[in-house]
Amino acid sequence: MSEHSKTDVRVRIGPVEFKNPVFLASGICGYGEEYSPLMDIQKLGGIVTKTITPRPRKGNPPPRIHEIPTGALNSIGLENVGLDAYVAEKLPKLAKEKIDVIVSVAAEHIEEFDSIAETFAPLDGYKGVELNLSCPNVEEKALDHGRNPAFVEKLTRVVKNRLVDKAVLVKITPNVTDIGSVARAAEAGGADGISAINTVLGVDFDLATGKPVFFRGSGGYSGPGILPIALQKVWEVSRAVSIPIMGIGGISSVDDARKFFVAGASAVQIGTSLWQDLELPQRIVSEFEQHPEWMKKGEVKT
Amino acid sequence: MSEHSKTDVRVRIGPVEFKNPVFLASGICGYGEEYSPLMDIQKLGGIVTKTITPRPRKGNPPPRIHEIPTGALNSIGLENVGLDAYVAEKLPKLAKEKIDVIVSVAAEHIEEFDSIAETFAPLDGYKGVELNLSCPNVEEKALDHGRNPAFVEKLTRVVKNRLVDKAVLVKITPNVTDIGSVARAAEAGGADGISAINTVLGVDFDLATGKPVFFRGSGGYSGPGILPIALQKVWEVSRAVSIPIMGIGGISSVDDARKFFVAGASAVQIGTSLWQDLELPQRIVSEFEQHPEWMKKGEVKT
Amino acid sequence: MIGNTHVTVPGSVPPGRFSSKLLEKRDLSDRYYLLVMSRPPAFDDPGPGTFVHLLVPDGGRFFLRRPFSILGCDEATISLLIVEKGTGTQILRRIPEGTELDFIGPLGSSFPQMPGRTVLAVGGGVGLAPLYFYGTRAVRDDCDRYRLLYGARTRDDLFLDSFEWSVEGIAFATDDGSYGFSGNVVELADEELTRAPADVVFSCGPTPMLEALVELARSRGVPHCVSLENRMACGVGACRSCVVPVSIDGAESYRTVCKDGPVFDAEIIVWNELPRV
Amino acid sequence: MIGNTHVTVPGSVPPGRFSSKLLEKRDLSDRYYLLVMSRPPAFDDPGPGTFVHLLVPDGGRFFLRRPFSILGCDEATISLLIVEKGTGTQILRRIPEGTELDFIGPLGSSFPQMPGRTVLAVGGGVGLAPLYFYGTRAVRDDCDRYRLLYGARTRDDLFLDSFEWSVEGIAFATDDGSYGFSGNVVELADEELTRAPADVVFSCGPTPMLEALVELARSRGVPHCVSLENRMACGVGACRSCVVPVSIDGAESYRTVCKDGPVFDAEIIVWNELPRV
Ligand SMILES: Cc1cc2nc3c(=O)[nH]c(=O)nc-3n(C[C@H](O)[C@H](O)[C@H](O)COP(=O)(O)OP(=O)(O)OC[C@H]3O[C@@H](n4cnc5c(N)ncnc54)[C@H](O)[C@@H]3O)c2cc1C
Ligand SMILES: Cc1cc2nc3c(=O)[nH]c(=O)nc-3n(C[C@H](O)[C@H](O)[C@H](O)COP(=O)(O)OP(=O)(O)OC[C@H]3O[C@@H](n4cnc5c(N)ncnc54)[C@H](O)[C@@H]3O)c2cc1C
Ligand SMILES: Cc1cc2nc3c(=O)[nH]c(=O)nc-3n(C[C@H](O)[C@H](O)[C@H](O)COP(=O)(O)O)c2cc1C
Ligand SMILES: Cc1cc2nc3c(=O)[nH]c(=O)nc-3n(C[C@H](O)[C@H](O)[C@H](O)COP(=O)(O)O)c2cc1C
Ligand code: FES
Ligand code: FES
Repeated sequence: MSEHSKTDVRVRIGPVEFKNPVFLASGICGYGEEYSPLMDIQKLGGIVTKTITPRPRKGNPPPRIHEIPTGALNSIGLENVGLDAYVAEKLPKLAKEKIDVIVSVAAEHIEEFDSIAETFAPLDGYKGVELNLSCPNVEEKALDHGRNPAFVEKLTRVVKNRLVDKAVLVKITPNVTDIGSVARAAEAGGADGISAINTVLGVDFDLATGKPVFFRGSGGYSGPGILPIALQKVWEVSRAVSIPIMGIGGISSVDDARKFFVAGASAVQIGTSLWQDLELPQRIVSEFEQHPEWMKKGEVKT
Repeated sequence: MSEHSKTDVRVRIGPVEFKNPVFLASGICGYGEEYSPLMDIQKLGGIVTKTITPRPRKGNPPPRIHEIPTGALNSIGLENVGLDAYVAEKLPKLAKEKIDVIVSVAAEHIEEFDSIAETFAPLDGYKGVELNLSCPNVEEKALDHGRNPAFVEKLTRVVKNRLVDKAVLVKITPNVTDIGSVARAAEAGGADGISAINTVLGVDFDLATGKPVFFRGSGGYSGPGILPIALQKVWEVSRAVSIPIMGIGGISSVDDARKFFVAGASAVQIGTSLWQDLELPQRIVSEFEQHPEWMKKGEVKT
Repeated sequence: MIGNTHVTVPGSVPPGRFSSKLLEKRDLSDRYYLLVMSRPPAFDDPGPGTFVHLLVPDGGRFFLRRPFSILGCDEATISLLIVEKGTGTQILRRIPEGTELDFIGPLGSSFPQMPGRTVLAVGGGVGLAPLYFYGTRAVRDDCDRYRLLYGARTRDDLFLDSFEWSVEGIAFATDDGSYGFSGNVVELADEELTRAPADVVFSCGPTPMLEALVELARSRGVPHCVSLENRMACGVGACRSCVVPVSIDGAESYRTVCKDGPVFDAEIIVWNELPRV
Repeated sequence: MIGNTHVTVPGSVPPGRFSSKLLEKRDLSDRYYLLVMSRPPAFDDPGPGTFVHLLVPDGGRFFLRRPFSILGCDEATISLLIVEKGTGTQILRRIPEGTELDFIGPLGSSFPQMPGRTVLAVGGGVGLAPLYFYGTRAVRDDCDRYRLLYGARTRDDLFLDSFEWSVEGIAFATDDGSYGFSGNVVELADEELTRAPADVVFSCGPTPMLEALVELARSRGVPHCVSLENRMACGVGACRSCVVPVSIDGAESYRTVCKDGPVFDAEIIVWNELPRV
């Protein structure tokens, strides 16, 4: 198919339009620069950069990654350069490369989220923020907060109020009984979209030592093994809210991506599978350009 | 290793002792008779028969099983012969074959559980009951109940009071924020053990029709893909209670089984993997007989 | 409509678990191939209609075994006729001869013996296997006369050059008319029944074909045994995965294809609730 | 202890993603084998110490690529020296020549050029690869003198008969004394440094060996470049999976093995917090 006959696969999330519905997930593509020699990131809908926190974080002791037959467990622990370095060094580079950026942020208190939003409000070079309320690899209360609808609503409102013309997404945890109620809270707080899911809590043990493979014990499970769970959660979310959903979790093929749209998503993010298949994101873009009808949200009626 | 040098791998759950810690999971082995031509079920620790309900249940419309690359989804819907037929036809057969049986039961109301327990109290031919509070494939409130610690405690107490000399296990759902609190409730109610986990909620879509593969939509995810989640939940439960745990979920090798003991289990149940590997349960028994130290519960300190 | 007539189907026998060697693999057409594996001595003499539940030998990547009807079984071998459908049947086609195959069987019910009676068997696609198997044994006086109609898309799927058709009284139909009767095999069956009546109809094949045959057999007042397919897990009646809806004396329930079937009296099946497979 | 001396390590260059053909696979010993693959024209000239991140070609069953140091690279080929460790390296040993291999590279930092200086390189096991590569290039005046000590368990792991050792000034040590120096390669390094001092030590191998070498180099006041291993996911510095603890001017932080390393100044590593791999 020639450049000219490409169909329109743009996707709107709140006040912002993205060129297509395929993104790289937070934590996978660092701050964008690392993958630029290997792929045309500009051609994707965008990237969600590694979650940043108000101050730099050292992260968890290694080992941090563990392969299992159905995916991977990780225990990165939100290592990141911190807000200031991100704004000073990382964001300008991305803007220069014309990569559409969603900034992932996490913090412990609503005040911190507010001050992050305040920092970003006057800035250029990014199209949205994703509030990561769902990282399983940290000690802090952020995860518990992410399970508390009242907190989620308040937090979202505070951030959205400052970032009126940006896409504000809330990334929610699957490790919760009723994901719909958390999503509804985000919507009530003014979120422009929901990102689901983050990794699933999991653990593996090293039989040689009789200990968990990670220093911190449990880790985050990602990759093909979580696909049916991610589809389930996105489907639940789509019945709970009417804002757009970014479907995330276990996508390793074009068909996997399509299933998220059937489940009710309006866009997808690629995580773990990028490690083995660097062409996957672009392949999904191309195939959706050829079949824009696949973007129809929700169950196809037969 | 000769018959004679076999080591002692017995496991005690409440008032009952089982000859070894390897069981077949509920729903996998029907009422026992189906697999007897294919394996020496007598040599296993026991089997948990298909969950029965006060009245027969027709179950969900087919298709009921769906293969995915990391395991299977099912939507059986608790089809079963009902309490009366079970007691009249199924249980006597199992007793005759000298198979150690744990009866899996489910119901909607505490009164029903009570009357099931009353029916079983005077009976012989089984060593325990497993209260299935965790089947995701039914419309009824049972699943919600299984997430409610107060209900779980009360229910367990009612049943245990009637079945003093039997092993009363409570099978809990992984689809809950805090599995530890449900396990603690079961322990407080007098449970002799916890069975964890049941299947994980999941869904898959048929891209040809744009609909879920199952009539009821979601199904229960089992097999290798849920192993890290099952280990995580068992580990959480083992930190919450001190009664024995039956580890269930994704076991497809002897090493997988061992990991449940490291996580804190005292026994394991084999589900989905039996479909491909009919020797797995017996292989686990044999290897544990050669390495009884593997049964040491909890993390091996190095 | 002349009315519904019932027929009794022989039940399943206890199966065994076996490991046997792939002796021969032969492509019959673009989509069809033949697997011949060694017959383990303890493998019970299978009734026509029974099947084996075969593990795709791929390092445990497939969680569910695949069911295949027995096409033939002699003292030394068991043969399967397979059509490439998805990944499992693709991989089976690629494994080298000599590979160990893990299977359980024989599983399920059989087409009934009909001594002294005449049978019209109608097979579509791989639905041929159990009916062909019956045909190769019919010489043993299972029935008085056995006519087998086999319908396929096109001549290529009749593999006339690559397979020794050793069943007497077989007639072919192709959808595109490239060989034999031109048209649907049910139309051919209609003609056959008009030409020479039968005491019972056996059938196996795609659901639309089976449904059409149900109408036909009913309209002629002929009992009808059908072999069904469904997604399976255990294969032995334990997991209740493979059920189909039946109605017996007005009571609706589910029966397993793996143990109560695959061969059923067509009259008990609730056809409009059959799952797509 | 004479004291800690630092050395600067050349940083990594932007990598590419390639598909190339497996040209040759040769077993060198029980556990070791050689993979020679075609060099894609666009593959940058790799520094010794850099590695490729290789997808195990097994239908996507392995989620993480495997990192392997470059043993050699000429215009037409890239060679890897691999020891069978787990399933991935087992499968790589079994794939047929001609298989397409998907990899990214060259990745990571290199051992530094030391013009006019003498280098003592100490390799244990597959840690040989980058040091051997350096050795084959040392003729290009990367340094004045390059002595390579290679330690292995036993004579079989020196694959003297199956590999053309084309590096001058190499000496062998075997743990069981079956060839060359009898004992640990660090003991041999100690003797060598006594016999003839070096300006810098390069090392790659099992962590206990590296730790012993850290002590040795420190006690002689010689700077020390080490190549480390760690579990990797992305291979390009994006995911922060492969970090090792470093301490620079008293400030502790993590550096990635894939991008900041694998070659590090040994003095910045916090050795007692290194992960087991
Ligand atoms: C009793 C019985 C006898 C059969 N006999 C034959 C035979 O003789 N020759 C032959 O070629 N085929 C036969 N089939 C169908 C055969 O089992 C399927 O074509 C095969 O399982 C498809 O596997 P796959 O991996 O290639 O397909 P996929 O579509 O990739 O399989 C996905 C899943 O669906 C299941 N599945 C898909 N189609 C069917 C189906 N039609 N029936 C049951 N399960 C299915 C698979 O087993 C697997 O679990 C029979 C089925 C049954 C139930
Ligand atoms: C920079 C670098 C260079 C290397 N160079 C070589 C080389 O030249 N030759 C060689 O034989 N080996 C080398 N290794 C080690 C090699 O990567 C591992 O032996 C290999 O990944 C093991 O894979 P497996 O599937 O056989 O083992 P498994 O133990 O089954 O692997 C399980 C997981 O652990 C990872 N893993 C296991 N051991 C290691 C290890 N030592 N380092 C990193 N990841 C590991 C695997 O990549 C995989 O993700 C190097 C490692 C690094 C980091
Ligand atoms: C190594 C790694 C690091 C991650 N870091 C983050 C992060 O910083 N912030 C975040 O919101 N999600 C993070 N995630 C979660 C992913 O963005 C994604 O939600 C999850 O991996 C599921 O998608 P996948 O199965 O496609 O990988 C991380 C995942 C992995 C594997
Ligand atoms: C087809 C099928 C039917 C099941 N039926 C029941 C059931 O009736 N009662 C129950 O407690 N669990 C049931 N389960 C759950 C299993 O007992 C087990 O908890 C789960 O499958 C996880 O183990 P696995 O991964 O080893 O299969 C069923 C599972 C499957 C796959
Ligand atoms: S497949 Fe288990 S009952 Fe038929
Ligand atoms: S492997 Fe991703 S940062 Fe090194």
